[in-house]
Amino acid sequence: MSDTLLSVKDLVIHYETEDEVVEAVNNISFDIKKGEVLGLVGETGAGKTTTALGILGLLPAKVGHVIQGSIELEGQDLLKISEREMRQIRGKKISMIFQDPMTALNPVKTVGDQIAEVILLHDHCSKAEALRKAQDMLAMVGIVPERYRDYPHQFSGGMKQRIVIAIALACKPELLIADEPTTALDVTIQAQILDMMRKLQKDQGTSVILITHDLGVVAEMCDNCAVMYGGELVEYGSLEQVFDNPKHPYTRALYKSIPSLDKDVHRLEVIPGLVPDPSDLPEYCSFFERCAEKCPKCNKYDPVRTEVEPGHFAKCLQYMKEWEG
Amino acid sequence: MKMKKVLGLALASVMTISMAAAAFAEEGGLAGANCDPANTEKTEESITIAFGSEPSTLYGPATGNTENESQMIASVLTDNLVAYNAQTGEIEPQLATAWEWVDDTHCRFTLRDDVTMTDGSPLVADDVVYSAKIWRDQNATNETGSIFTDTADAVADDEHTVTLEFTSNAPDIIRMLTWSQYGIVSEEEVEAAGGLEEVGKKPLVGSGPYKFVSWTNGQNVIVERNEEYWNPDYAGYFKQIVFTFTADPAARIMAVQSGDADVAYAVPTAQASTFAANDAVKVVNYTFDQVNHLWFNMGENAGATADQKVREAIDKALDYDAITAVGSAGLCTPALGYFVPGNTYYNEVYTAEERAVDIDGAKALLAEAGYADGLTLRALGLSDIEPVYVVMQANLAQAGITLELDMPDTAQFVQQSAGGDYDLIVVGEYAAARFPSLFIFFQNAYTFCIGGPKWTTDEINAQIHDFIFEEDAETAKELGKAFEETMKESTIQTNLFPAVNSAVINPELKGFNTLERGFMDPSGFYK
Amino acid sequence: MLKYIIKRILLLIPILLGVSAIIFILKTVTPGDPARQILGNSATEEQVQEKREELGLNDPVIVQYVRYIKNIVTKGDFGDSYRTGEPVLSEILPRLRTSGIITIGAVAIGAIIGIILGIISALKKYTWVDSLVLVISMFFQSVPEFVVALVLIMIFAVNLHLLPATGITSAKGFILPMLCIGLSSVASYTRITRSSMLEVLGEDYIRTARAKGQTENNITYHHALRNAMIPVAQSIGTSLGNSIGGGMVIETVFGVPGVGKYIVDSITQRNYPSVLGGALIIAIVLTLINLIVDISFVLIDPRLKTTIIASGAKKPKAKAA
Amino acid sequence: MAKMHTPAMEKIEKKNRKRKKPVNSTPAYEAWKRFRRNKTAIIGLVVVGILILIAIFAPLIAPYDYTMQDYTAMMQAPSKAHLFGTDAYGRDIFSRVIYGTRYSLIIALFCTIAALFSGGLLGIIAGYFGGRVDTIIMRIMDIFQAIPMIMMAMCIVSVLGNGIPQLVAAVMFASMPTMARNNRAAILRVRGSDYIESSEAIGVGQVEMILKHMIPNAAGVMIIFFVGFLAVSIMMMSSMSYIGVGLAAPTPEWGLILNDGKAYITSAPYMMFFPALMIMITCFAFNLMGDGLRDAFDPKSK
Repeated sequence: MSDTLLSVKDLVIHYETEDEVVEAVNNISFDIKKGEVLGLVGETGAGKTTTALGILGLLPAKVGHVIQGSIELEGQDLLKISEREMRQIRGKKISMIFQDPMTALNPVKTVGDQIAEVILLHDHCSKAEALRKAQDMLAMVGIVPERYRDYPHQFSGGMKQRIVIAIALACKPELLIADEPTTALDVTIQAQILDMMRKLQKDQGTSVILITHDLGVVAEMCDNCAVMYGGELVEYGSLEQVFDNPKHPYTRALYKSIPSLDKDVHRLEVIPGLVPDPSDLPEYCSFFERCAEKCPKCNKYDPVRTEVEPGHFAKCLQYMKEWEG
Repeated sequence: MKMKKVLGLALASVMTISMAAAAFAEEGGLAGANCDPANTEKTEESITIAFGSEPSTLYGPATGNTENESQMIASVLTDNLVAYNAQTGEIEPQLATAWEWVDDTHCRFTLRDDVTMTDGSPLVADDVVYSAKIWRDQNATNETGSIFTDTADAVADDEHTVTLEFTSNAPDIIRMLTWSQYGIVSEEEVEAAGGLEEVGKKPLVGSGPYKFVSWTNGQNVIVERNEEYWNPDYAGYFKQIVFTFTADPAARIMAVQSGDADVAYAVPTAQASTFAANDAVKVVNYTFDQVNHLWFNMGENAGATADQKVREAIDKALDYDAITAVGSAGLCTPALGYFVPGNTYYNEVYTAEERAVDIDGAKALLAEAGYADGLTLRALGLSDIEPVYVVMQANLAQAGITLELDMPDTAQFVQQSAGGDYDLIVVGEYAAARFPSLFIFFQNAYTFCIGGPKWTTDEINAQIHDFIFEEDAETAKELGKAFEETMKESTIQTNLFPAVNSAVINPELKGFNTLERGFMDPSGFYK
Repeated sequence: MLKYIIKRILLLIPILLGVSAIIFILKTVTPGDPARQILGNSATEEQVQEKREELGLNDPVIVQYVRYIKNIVTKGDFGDSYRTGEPVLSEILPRLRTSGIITIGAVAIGAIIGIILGIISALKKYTWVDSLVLVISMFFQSVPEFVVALVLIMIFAVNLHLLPATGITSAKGFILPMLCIGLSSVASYTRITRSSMLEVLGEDYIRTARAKGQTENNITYHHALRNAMIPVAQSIGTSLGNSIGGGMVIETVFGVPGVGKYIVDSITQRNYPSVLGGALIIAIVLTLINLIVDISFVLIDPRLKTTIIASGAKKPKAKAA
Repeated sequence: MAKMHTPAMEKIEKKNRKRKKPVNSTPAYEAWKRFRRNKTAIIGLVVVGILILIAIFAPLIAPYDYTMQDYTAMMQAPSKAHLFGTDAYGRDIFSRVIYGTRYSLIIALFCTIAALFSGGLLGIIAGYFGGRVDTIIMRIMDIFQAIPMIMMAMCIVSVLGNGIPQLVAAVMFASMPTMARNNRAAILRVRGSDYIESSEAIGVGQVEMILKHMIPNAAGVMIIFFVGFLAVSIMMMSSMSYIGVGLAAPTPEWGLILNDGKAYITSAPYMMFFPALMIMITCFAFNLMGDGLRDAFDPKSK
C-alpha cells in the first residue's frame, strides 16, 4: 500500500555479550500507515523498547545487533543506509519520546536550547529562529514560552514530559515513537499528557508507535494494537479486533489480569509462571510454560503467524490449520 | 701589582700541602688565582653559588652563631684587620696597616684611613672597638670570644689607632683575626640595620668587596659589588653574587650542569668525583689542614663511651681504609696523626698495623666492658659525613654495635653537638696553626663548642697550653706529639682521614680560593 | 543558601579546634626543651628556667592549650620560629602565594591532561587505546615524584638548557615544579573523567540527543562533557586545597620557597614551632579553600546543593546510601 | 536452545562446553570473572605474585649480603658480578633491591593493615551505627583530613623519630580519614540493601552482623583500597626517605636505596634506575590490580 509509512519485516535483534546472547526481538513484522497510531503492548522485557531503538538505529553500540530483517521507511531500508543518512532521519522523520522525562533532558542545558537543538539540526535556520520556534513548541505543549531559558530541574515531571514531547514534535516528524510516555508520571498528569498527545497527533497527522504495558492507554489512543511476548509479536490487529476478540492465549490472559471498573470480578487472574529468560528461549512456543490453552504439540513446534481474520494475526498453534490433527 | 692582589683577601693554606697537591693535581694552582691580573677586571656578569643549606643569620657574631654558609657570605661583606697569605704563610695588612704587641695581652692596630663603610662613613677606630665588643660580649661562650676575656678592653687611641686586649699573646692569635667572623662593622651601620637582633637578616654592614642587597627567605641571598671598595685592585669580578640554597646535592650539581648555577658547594666528595671525566663541569677537591676525627662522648651525658674499653673496641672495629676510601673518595690515606701530613706539627703517632681491623679484639673488649650482647650508639653528624657513618655502621655492626645516625642541618648540628646528647661525633679540627682556640672541646669553660668529649684533665689542659704557647715551632711539634700520645693512650678520639671538601663548578670559572676551615671564598672567582 | 554558608562556616570551628588540638598534642610530645631551643646552648640553666616560666611551659597542659588557642585567635600568633625568631605566620604567608601559583598550575596541567586522557579512554572503552591510556596515566602515579623531578631536570635543564634546574627566580622556574606535581595527579583525573564520562554517556539524555539526530562528536562535547565535568570539577576543587601542602617533595627538589619546603626545612632543622605552626596554618587555609570551593559550586550549580549539603562533605560518592 | 542460532551463540556454547562443571555464581566469583577478563589487571596480579616470591626467597636470589660493603668495588657499573652494579659503599645493588622487596612490601603491608584496622574499623563503626556515632567519628576524621596526608605523616615522624613502628604509626594516622571515609561509604551501601534489613529483622546480633554480613559484603571496596594503599604507602615511604625522615640507613628499603642512588643521577644513573624501576613496577602492579578490582567489584563504575 502506498500509504504505508513504516514497514518492519522479519526483524531479529540480539544483544551479544561475552557470556550470553539475549534474543530480544524475534522475527517481528508490522506496518504503520500514515496517521495511524499503533499500540505496542507487552510485559517488561518483551522487547518493545528494543524494537523502538532498532527502528531508530540506536541499539547499544557493540552489544545490540540486528541479525536479520528490514525496516523500511517510505520504501527506504533504514538498516542499509549510512549513519550519516540515519542522523538525517532521526528527529526529523522519526522521533522518540523516552520513558523517564526526569532523565531524558540534559540537566546543564536550558530547555529552549534543547528544543532548538533539534530544529537547528534539521531545519536550516538561524539560532534565533530556532529559539523562536522552540518557544512556539513550548507554547504548543502548554508551557509559558518565556520559560525557555529555564533549566530542566526547574520543571516538574509532567512539565518535563511536555518538553520532551515538544522536542520530539519540533520538526514535525512523520513517525513518533512514544516509549511508555506516561509510566513515570502521576495518574492525573498521565491523562493530561495523553490528551495532549492525541490532540497533537490529530493536528499534525503524525503516525505514532505507542509503547506501553497499559492496555487502558492503548484503548484510548490507538488504531491498531500489537501484543509482544518474549520478543515476538504474538497478536496483531485493529484495536477492536484485539480488544473485542483476542485470539492469542497470552492476550486473553492479559485481559483477565487487569482490574476493570465495569466488571465485578472477585479476584484477578494471574498469569502463572515467569517471563521466559530471553537469553535461553525455547525452540518451541515461548508462552508454552505459562499457557492455559496448551496442547501436547505446543512444546514441539514454534508456531508461525496466522491470519485469523482479515487484518488480525495471532501466533499460536491452534490457528495453524495444517497442524491440527 | 701582584703582591697587592694577594694583600686583600684572606686565604687559608689550601694547596700548600705537597701531598694534597699531588692528590688533586687539577687544582694545584688555586692559591695563586688571585695573583692573576685577570682578576683586576670588573664585569657586569653575575655568579650564582648554590649552597646546601640556608643560614639562619648572615652576620653570626651578632648573635653568637657560627654557621659555614653564614660565614662564607659574611666574608664578602666585611673586611678584617688582617689577612692571611696562603702563599707566603704570612699575616698581611688589610684594614690595619700595622700592628704591634704593647704587652703580653695588648696589641695595637693602626688602621687605614681610606676605607669607607657601606653607609659611606669612613672607618674609624671606634668601629673596631664596637666590633671587638660584639666578638667579646655576644660570643662569650664560643670560639670567637675565646681570645678575649670578659673584661677585655678595646680602646681607641686615636681615630686610626686601636688597642685590643686578648687573653694572651699566643703566637698564632693574630692569625685568628683573619677568620671571617672577625669582620669589622660600625655601630651606626648596625643600628641602621635595626640593631644586633636584626643585622643578621639585613647585614648592610662592613667595608667588604660586596654589599648586601636582599635575602629572600627560602630562595636566595643577593649581594652586589661594592663600587666604592677601598682597594680597587680587589674589587669583585662579578657585579653580583647570588647565593641559592638547594638541599639536594644532586640538584645542586644539575644546576651547575644546566648553567643555572656556577658553583655547587659542599658536594659529597664521592659524588663530586663521579664528575671528574665530565667536561661540562669542573670538580674541585681540596684538603685544608683538617683531619676528621671521631670523638667519643666522655662528658656529663656520656653513655657507654665513658668506658675506655668500649672506645678501644670501636677503635679496633673500624676499617680505616674503607672509611677513608669512602670519605675521601679514594683521594687520601688514613690519618696516622692528629694533624694533616705536611702540617708543621704533624706527627705520626699511629702505625698502619695499629689501624688494622680487629673485630675479635673489639668483641673481646666489649664483652669485658659488659656489652657482650651488643650495644646501641647514636652518632651525630652533618649530612656530608653520612657516607663515613654508613661505613662505620657496617664496621661496628660486625662487632655487635648498632649505630644510629642523626644528621640535622648545620645550625641544628652546631646546637646539638654542643648539647652533648650523642655517643659518637665526627668533627674535623681546623689546625692550620696553633690557634689559641685549638682543642676548645677540652676546655669546659665554654658551653658552646662543636663536638669533642667536653672532658679533660689537668694534665691534658697543661699539655694543650704548652703546645699552643711554645714560641719555638720545633719544640711545639714535640709537645704536640706528647699530647697526641696522651689522647692515644686513653683513646679519647680516633683519627680518620684528612677532610676533603668538594665543589662542582662551571668549567669556565677560575679562582677557587678558600678561607679558614676550607670555606670557599665567594669573591675570588673570575672567568 | 545563606543558612548553608553560615552553617558551613560554623562547622569550621570544631574542625579547626580539633586540628589545633592535634598539633598541640604533637607539640607537647616533641622532644627537646623549647626554652633551651630559643635561647641556644650558651644560656644558663636559670635563664632557661626563666624562659620556661615566661613561655608558660610550667603551666598545666590544658592551660597551655587554652592560651595557645587564645594567642591564635586574638593575635594570629602561631608561634615563633626557633631559627629566626620571626612569627611563623609572617614567614609562611609569602610562601603560600608561591605554593598557590604552583598548585594552580599543577592542577591545571594535571586536569587538562587527565581530562583529555579520560575522554579518550571513555570513548575508546575496552580497546587497546583504553588500556594504553590507563598505563600512561598510571605511570606517573607509580614513579616517586622526586625521580620524575630529577629526570625532568636532567632533560630540560641539563641536556636541553630550556628551563632552570632549580629556583623560581623567573617565571620559567615554575614550569617544572608545576609539571611534576601535575603529572602525578593525571591518573586520578583520568579515572574520574573516564568513569564520569561513561556514566554520563549511558544517561537517557544522551539517547535523547541521539534520537534528535545529533552527531556523536556533538553529543560527546556538547552534551556529555559538560555533565561529566561536574565531578571532575569538584575533585579539582578539592585537590586545589590538598596540593598546597602536598608539594613538599617537589618544592624541596626544585628549591621552591613554598609552604611545603618551609615544613620540610623546618623538619630537618628540628624547628618544631615552624613545623607545627605551619601545618596548622596550612590546615586552616586548606579548610577555607575547600569551603570556598564547595560554596562556589553550590552558587554556580544549585542542583549540587542537595548532594553537597546532604553528604556534608566534599565527596559526592559518600552519599551512596 | 534458542529461536535462532547465530555464530555468537556457538562461540559461547563452545566455551561453556569446555567448562567441566557449572559453577555457582557468588558475588566473589562474579568479581573474579570480571577481574580475569581484565588483561592489565591480570598482569598486575602476576607481577605482584612474582614480587611476593622474590620477597620470600630473597636470601636464595641475592648473591651478596645486602649490608656487605666492599670498598674495593665501589660504584661499579652493572656487570656479571654485580647485575645492578654497586653503590658508593661497594654494596651489591641487586642484592639490596632483592632484599628491599622484602622490606618494602612488609613495611607497606604493615602500614596498610594498620591503616585498614584503624581508619577502616572507624569507618565500619560509623557506617554501621550511624547517627551520633557516625557524626562524631566522621567529624574527627574531617579534622584529620584538614592536614594533607603526606604532611601529616611527616609531622608525626619528625616528632616521633625515625623507625619502622613510627613510620607505620605516621602512615596510619595520616591515612585514617581516607580509609574511614571509604569504608563507611562501603558499609552504607551494604547497609541499605534488603538482606541486611531482613537479617536485622530476625535479630542477628550487632557484632555478628558486622563480622558476618557487613564486612564480607563491603570486602570488595576494602580490597580495592587495600591494594591501592599498598602502592600509596610505598610511594609515601620513598618520599619520606627523600626528605630524610621515616626509615634510617642501612635498611634496604627501596626508597632509601633510591635516595642513596639519586646523588649519582647524572654520573651513575644505574644506581637510581634499578630501585626506581622496582618501585615503579610494584606500584604499577598494585595500581593495575587495584583498577581491575575496582572494575570487578563495582561494575557500574565502568
